[in-house]
Amino acid sequence: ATNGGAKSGSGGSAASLTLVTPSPPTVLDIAHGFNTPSTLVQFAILDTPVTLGEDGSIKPSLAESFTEPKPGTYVFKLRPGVRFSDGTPVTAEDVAYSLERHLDPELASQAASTVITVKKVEVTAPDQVTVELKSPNPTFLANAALIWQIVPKKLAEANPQTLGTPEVPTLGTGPYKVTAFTVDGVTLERNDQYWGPKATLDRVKVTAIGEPEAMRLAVSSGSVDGTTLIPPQEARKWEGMKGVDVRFYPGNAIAFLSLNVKDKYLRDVHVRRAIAHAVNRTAVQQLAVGGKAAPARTILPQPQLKALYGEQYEQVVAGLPDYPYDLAAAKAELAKSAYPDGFTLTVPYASDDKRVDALQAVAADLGKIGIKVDLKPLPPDAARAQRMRHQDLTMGLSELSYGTPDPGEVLPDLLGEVAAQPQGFNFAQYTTPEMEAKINTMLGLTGKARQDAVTEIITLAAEEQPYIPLYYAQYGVALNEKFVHSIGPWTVNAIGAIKVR
Amino acid sequence: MTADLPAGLPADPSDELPPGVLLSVRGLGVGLGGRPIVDGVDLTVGAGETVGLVGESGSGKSLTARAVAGLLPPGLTATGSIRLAAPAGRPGPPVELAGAPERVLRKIRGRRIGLLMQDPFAMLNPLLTAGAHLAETLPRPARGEVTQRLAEVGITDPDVARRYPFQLSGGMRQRVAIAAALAGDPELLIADEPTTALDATIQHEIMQLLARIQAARGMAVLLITHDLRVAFELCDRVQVMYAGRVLETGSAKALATGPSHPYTLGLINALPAVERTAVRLEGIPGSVPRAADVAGQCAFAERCAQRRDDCLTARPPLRPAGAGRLTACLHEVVPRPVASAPEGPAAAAREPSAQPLLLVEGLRKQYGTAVALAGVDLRIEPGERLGLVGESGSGKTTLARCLLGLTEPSGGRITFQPPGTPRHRVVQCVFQDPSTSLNPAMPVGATLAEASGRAAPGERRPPGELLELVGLPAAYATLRPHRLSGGEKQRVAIARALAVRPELLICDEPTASLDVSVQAHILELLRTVSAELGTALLFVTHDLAVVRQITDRIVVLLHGRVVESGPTAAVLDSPDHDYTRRLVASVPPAPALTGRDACTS
Amino acid sequence: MRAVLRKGWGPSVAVLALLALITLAGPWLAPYDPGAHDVDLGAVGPSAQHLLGTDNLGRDVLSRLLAGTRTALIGPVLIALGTTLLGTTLGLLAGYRRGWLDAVLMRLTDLMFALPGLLILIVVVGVAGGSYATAVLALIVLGAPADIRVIRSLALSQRELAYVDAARTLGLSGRRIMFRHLLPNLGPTVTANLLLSFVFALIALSGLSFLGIGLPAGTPDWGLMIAENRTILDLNPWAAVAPTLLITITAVAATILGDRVFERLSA
Amino acid sequence: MVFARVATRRLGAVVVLLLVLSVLTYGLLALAPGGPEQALLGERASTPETRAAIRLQYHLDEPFPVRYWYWLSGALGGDFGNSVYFRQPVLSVIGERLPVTTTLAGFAIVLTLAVGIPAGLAAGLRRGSAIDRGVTFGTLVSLAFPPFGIALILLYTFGVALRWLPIYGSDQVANYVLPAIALALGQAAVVVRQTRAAALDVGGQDYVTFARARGLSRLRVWGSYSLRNAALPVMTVAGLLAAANLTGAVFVEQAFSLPGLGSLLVQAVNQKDIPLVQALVLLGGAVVIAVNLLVDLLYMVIDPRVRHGAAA
Ligand SMILES: Nc1ncnc2c1ncn2[C@@H]1O[C@H](COP(=O)(O)OP(=O)(O)OP(=O)(O)O)[C@@H](O)[C@H]1O
Ligand SMILES: Nc1ncnc2c1ncn2[C@@H]1O[C@H](COP(=O)(O)OP(=O)(O)OP(=O)(O)O)[C@@H](O)[C@H]1O
Ligand SMILES: [Mg+2]
Ligand SMILES: [Mg+2]
Repeated sequence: ATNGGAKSGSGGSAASLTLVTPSPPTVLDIAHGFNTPSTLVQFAILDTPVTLGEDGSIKPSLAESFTEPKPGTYVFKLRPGVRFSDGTPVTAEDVAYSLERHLDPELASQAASTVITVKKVEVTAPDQVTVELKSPNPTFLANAALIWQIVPKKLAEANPQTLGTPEVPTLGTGPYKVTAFTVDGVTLERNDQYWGPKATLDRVKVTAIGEPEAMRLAVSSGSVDGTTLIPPQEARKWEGMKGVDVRFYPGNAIAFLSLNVKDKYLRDVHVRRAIAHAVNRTAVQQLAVGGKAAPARTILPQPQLKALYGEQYEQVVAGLPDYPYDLAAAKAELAKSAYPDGFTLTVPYASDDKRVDALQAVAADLGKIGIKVDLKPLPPDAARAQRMRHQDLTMGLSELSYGTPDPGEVLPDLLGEVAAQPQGFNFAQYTTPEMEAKINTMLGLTGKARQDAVTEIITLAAEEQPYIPLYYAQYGVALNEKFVHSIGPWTVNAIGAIKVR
Repeated sequence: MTADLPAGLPADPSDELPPGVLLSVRGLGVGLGGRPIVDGVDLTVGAGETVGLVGESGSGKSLTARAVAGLLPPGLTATGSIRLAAPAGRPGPPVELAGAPERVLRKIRGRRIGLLMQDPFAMLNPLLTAGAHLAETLPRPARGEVTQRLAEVGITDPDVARRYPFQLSGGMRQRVAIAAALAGDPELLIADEPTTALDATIQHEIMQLLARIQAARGMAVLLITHDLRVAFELCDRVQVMYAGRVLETGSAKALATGPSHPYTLGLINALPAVERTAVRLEGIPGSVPRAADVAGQCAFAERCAQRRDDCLTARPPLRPAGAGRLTACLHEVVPRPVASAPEGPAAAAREPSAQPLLLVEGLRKQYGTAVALAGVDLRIEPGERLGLVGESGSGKTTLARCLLGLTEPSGGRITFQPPGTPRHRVVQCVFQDPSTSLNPAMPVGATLAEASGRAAPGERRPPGELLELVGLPAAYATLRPHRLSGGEKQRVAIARALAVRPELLICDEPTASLDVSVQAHILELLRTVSAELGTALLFVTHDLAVVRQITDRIVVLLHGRVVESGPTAAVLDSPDHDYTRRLVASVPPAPALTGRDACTS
Repeated sequence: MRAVLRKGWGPSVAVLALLALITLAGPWLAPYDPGAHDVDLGAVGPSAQHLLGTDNLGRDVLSRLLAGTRTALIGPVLIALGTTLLGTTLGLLAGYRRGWLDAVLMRLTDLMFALPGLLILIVVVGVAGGSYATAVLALIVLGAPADIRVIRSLALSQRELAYVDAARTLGLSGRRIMFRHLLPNLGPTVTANLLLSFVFALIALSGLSFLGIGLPAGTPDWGLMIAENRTILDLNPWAAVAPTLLITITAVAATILGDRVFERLSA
Repeated sequence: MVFARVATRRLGAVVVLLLVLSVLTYGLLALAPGGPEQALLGERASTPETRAAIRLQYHLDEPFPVRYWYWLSGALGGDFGNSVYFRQPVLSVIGERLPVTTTLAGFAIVLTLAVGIPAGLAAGLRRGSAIDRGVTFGTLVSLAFPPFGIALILLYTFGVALRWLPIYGSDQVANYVLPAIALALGQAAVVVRQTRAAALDVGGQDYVTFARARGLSRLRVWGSYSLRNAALPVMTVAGLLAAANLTGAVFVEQAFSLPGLGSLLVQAVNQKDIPLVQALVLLGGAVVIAVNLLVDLLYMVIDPRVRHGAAA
């Protein structure tokens, strides 16, 4: 594709695609580039032993097959004859090292916390790698599908901190290989060494346009072919563009307001319920993601609910305690609390947070029931660091997205005891022995028992309201009509899901 | 020599100029948006003739000159006729310059009419060498003649051509400018006060140089000056301007000895002479009006001692007043010869006393390696009037500033009597430039009140009284300085200095930038107040004629050293030191009115 | 246009006076509470109810503009006053007293001039908590050196004039000479500096808001309104265009006034 | 050699200045809340071991002077460290983006001068004319218009509505046209004002009148008198503008998504990428100094007073 030349369209060969991202890919190694633009490219060039199927199920990929001989131990049989894009064969050592490296604190891998349960990774045969977990973990395989990117051991060992930067290009076994990585973006070409079906596009370029409006204009004018990352706040403007196919799919994500139960005021459950009544979810989702969302009543992402309960998930949700938008009810709830006349809450936020409009709407509604919210902007890094340190937590708007269909990640993340420690996601600091026990039991269950255990947990969470579920965001893909795609909630390799029409 | 030209006759309607006439200006007006500044000026310059244009500041001399060169400042417009005779050797009709397109004017400028301006410091491009100025002006075939051209203006050092203006002294710059103005060999050189910014001795040299070149080339010169003595010495004919019009014209000699306009007479009377001390210096009262305000009357009437009723009813035309002379006065002029003071005991130096008011011993001042004062000894008796003369850079101002405490001396001793009095009650100063010596943001009254507050408690005088002391109405107290004329500002400055009743008043060239008639007023004022209040004067100047009028004793400074001192009359009449002699020689003689018979009727 | 330039004076004063009035009375003039939102309404163009339409949260743009006048102008006014006060005082001291103070100040301004200003501003304000007060302080410190230089060089040249010598000859104190004699004569420049600093600060602060540094979200402020409302240019362009125009008009008026005041006072 | 002497005399001052600048920046970044940890960890949960390893690796627990010393000794050896966010040597991160910024700066300054000087001269030499009033009003407005506003308007008009020019990218000359115009508009206004004032000043000088009085051609009066003398103050301003552009035209780079030093700085500040910010600030200081030196040297070439003053 041309790089935004005045002439429109991607010109020349149609098997060439230019995708645009809101910020540039940084490092093509998940250890240091665990961010959306970077992983978009990583999944196209780096293979994983297993991957996710269209329904979210685990499927073999670089591993020909895998078994779980006993709970918490996995054996992966590698596909023979796989080569890196430079022609060197992939060994079991490469595969084992590619997972093991994330355990090394020296590497400071951004994916380290996802493999925290891994005990050891061994080459048990020339074509076999065995992973042993400290305890059984239903999310291990799903995480492995994302972060166990196969890289050459020699290269990764020699350049622990710089692998995947323009200085030390990474090598992969995926359908594409990197041919250029500059400030202008990353250029990929088809990897002819790829073991699977050959990629249909000859060339893919991924480039960044920071201004959302400029990004939209670039797509609508045909200077670029599209994006898989429509900025949610701008979603409204993307529809109805000529020659561009825009589609939204439900994300495996949940947006919520966290209420720190250790806070002087928020510790009162009536206060939390009052707030829940006072939040206008329609408004919030309108402002946060341009209405491209479904209202949420519980803290589990929609695809996970579906995966767990099947189609009857809606009934389960309907049975949960509900707090509809109702200021009178909110006032009544607040009257039951220790602070019937309201109070003032200081809410820090990152100055670059695009969801600040939604926060403002929440603040305005809370104002109406007597809770004054002071929004306090902080430099983005300071805001995030502070939040991860669980410092000055009060109320916060978060959106967490997950890669796995199993609720075994979300629930401990939001309600578990470990996650209530600094660096965990339990921003509500909500942890009780009862809840902790329920979660631990649930993790070991399967089938209907598991469903019931989860129902119990989310019911309790709904009663206590440490988190006010807000919405399930939908993610948008815009592509020039010359292309078609099959990107959905479980798509790992989005670039691989795009084809010429 | 050319006094028989039909100078200043009514405009010649025919196309031809009379033979011998190079430039003929008729009815020239210069206006600013309809308001006349120069009004109906006639001017004739013959080939090879030197014509002087004199008059007080603001009378329109420069604008007349610039109108002739077609170089009026933006916004000003010229009317009337300016005709230049066809080039010598190529007879033809004269060229009309008024309203001529820039293309025509550019051919004339430099090659037929040269213009030399007042300030040699501003006239040269700071980024070009002296040689480059010449080379770019010389006609193409003569580009190599830079050295010869510089030699013509008395610069023999070939190195000067490579120097930049900032590396040249004022005199050198003016020489380079003259060479540049003459590079195109013009037939007429307009020199607008070419020496005002220079030292007395240098002034003299430059004037002599101009006269020499003029004679050698047979070039016509229109010399603009406010110094009547210079005009009378160098010019064939002199034309007196006032408030944008011509009041009198005639041969230099005739005008000098018998002016036929009261204004000319007034100017001559105000001139101090180096040869004698006047009993009373008489300036013309009042100040120059704006041309627009006196359109229908005699412009000088307001200030004229001989005014009659008819002076105010119509504008007097220029009427012939003898051979080659014209005057715009309806009446006969009554000259009053100036009385010379006898060189009596009054002006004699006082005996040195045991208790001088000021004693300066071995005063030295250095700026880096430059020595401004190289050991000066000086004493001033109470009530004495001491003159301090010397060329530019000789250290006069430095000495004065050391006495005032404005500059820290590098060595030597300054003692005032009686010891212990704060310095500001002993010595005060009147500075050179009236335009900056008053705080523009303060009303005159506030300035005076502030000064008077510094006097000893019993001697504080209200501003009104101080103003009256220097001959200004008390109502001036409410005015801000920009409303005052130069002379008035200098009077206020004197009042401010006198407000603290100092024992010694230092005057650093207080009249250097004033017109003669205003200068006369100020000098007279200083003489009277010093006599009345018994204040001693230290009068710094480089004008020997002025120093003669006002001091008892003089000290001549050269390169930071006293080279001569003694009673004023004695030193000026028979100078000892070579430098003093040169200084005296450079002062043009003052005109001596011959009395009633000089005035033709 | 001709009238604005030739006279300039009248319209400029009128504009600034009007703004000053709004600054004082803004909250009472606003037809709506500038914070009152109506998300269901959302961003809509001008109508009889909302003369300049509404923003994303359904807030009345006109009311926010009026209320925002205060935030938008108080910072620049403070910066202008601070810069001018600091610059004038230090410049006068350096220029009149000379000596070590002058030497130190000159080295310091040299240093400041060698700083990449915008860069420093972003680093300081971006890092040190991003508060509005930091931005104001940083802009005062960054703006002062230019004023110090200008005032110092003027003080140096005024100091050479005879009236200062006369004041010194009268034995007046340095302070009196500086503030009673020199300062009034620097009036035109000081006033021009004041207005220039104001314009500079107005634009710099709005730029910071644009980068998301400075004021908390939701504060009615012109710069912030531009930044926030540029996403709804398609729905209600006035929400972003109106504050842009206001900034421009204010800056033009202040610049013209500065030029005119300078001309008039120094005439 | 006069030039060389001036340049070497400056060098000492430059070293001191850069040192002071580096201490200040480093201190500010080190003492501010937040830190590179978060950038290193991404926005994800992390293990205590990882965090400890990072703190050790980046000396985050050592006292400020020690950390500064690590940085300084590296910098003196030419190693400015690695960018925290980009995981590359700071110098190569900057090196990659430098061409974008220099191209934009060069383009903009050429445009600025090419428009600003003639317009300023035209206005100054015809004071009060229609041209003067038009130019003056134009400068007022473009000075007063917020810079990012200009960028967005240009983007819409020429990139979207008219489609004359590309709206993103950084590898073709055409990519720089709109950003350069956006940048030059406000700057040209500054140059116009300065040129106009200089032309007014020079136009009233005796030497120009004297030059005309000598019948010099219009070209010569313009070139070697008006233009050359007016050039001096204009040069100073042009230098300041060029320096500002070279240190990163933040707003324009942001608006046009140009990967230059300005947007890099904003990003680095947000990530608290200390080595990167530090290097960018120092580079900025060095650029300003270098440009000032260049202007001074040019002054010496043009103005003999400066040249000889320096020689004395
Ligand atoms: N550019 C100008 N615009 C408006 N008025 C002017 C201009 N130049 C001169 N004048 C006015 O015209 C009058 C005559 O000025 P001109 O310079 O011709 O006087 P002059 O006789 O040469 O005086 P001086 O001896 O001080 O040089 C003065 O009152 C002056 O204020
Ligand atoms: N502030 C200063 N710094 C350096 N040199 C100075 C300073 N003031 C005066 N000078 C030098 O000291 C010498 C004496 O200067 P001063 O002003 O006393 O002369 P002057 O006799 O008053 O001359 P003029 O007649 O031109 O007023 C000159 O060479 C001058 O250049
Ligand atoms: Mg004159
Ligand atoms: Mg002197």
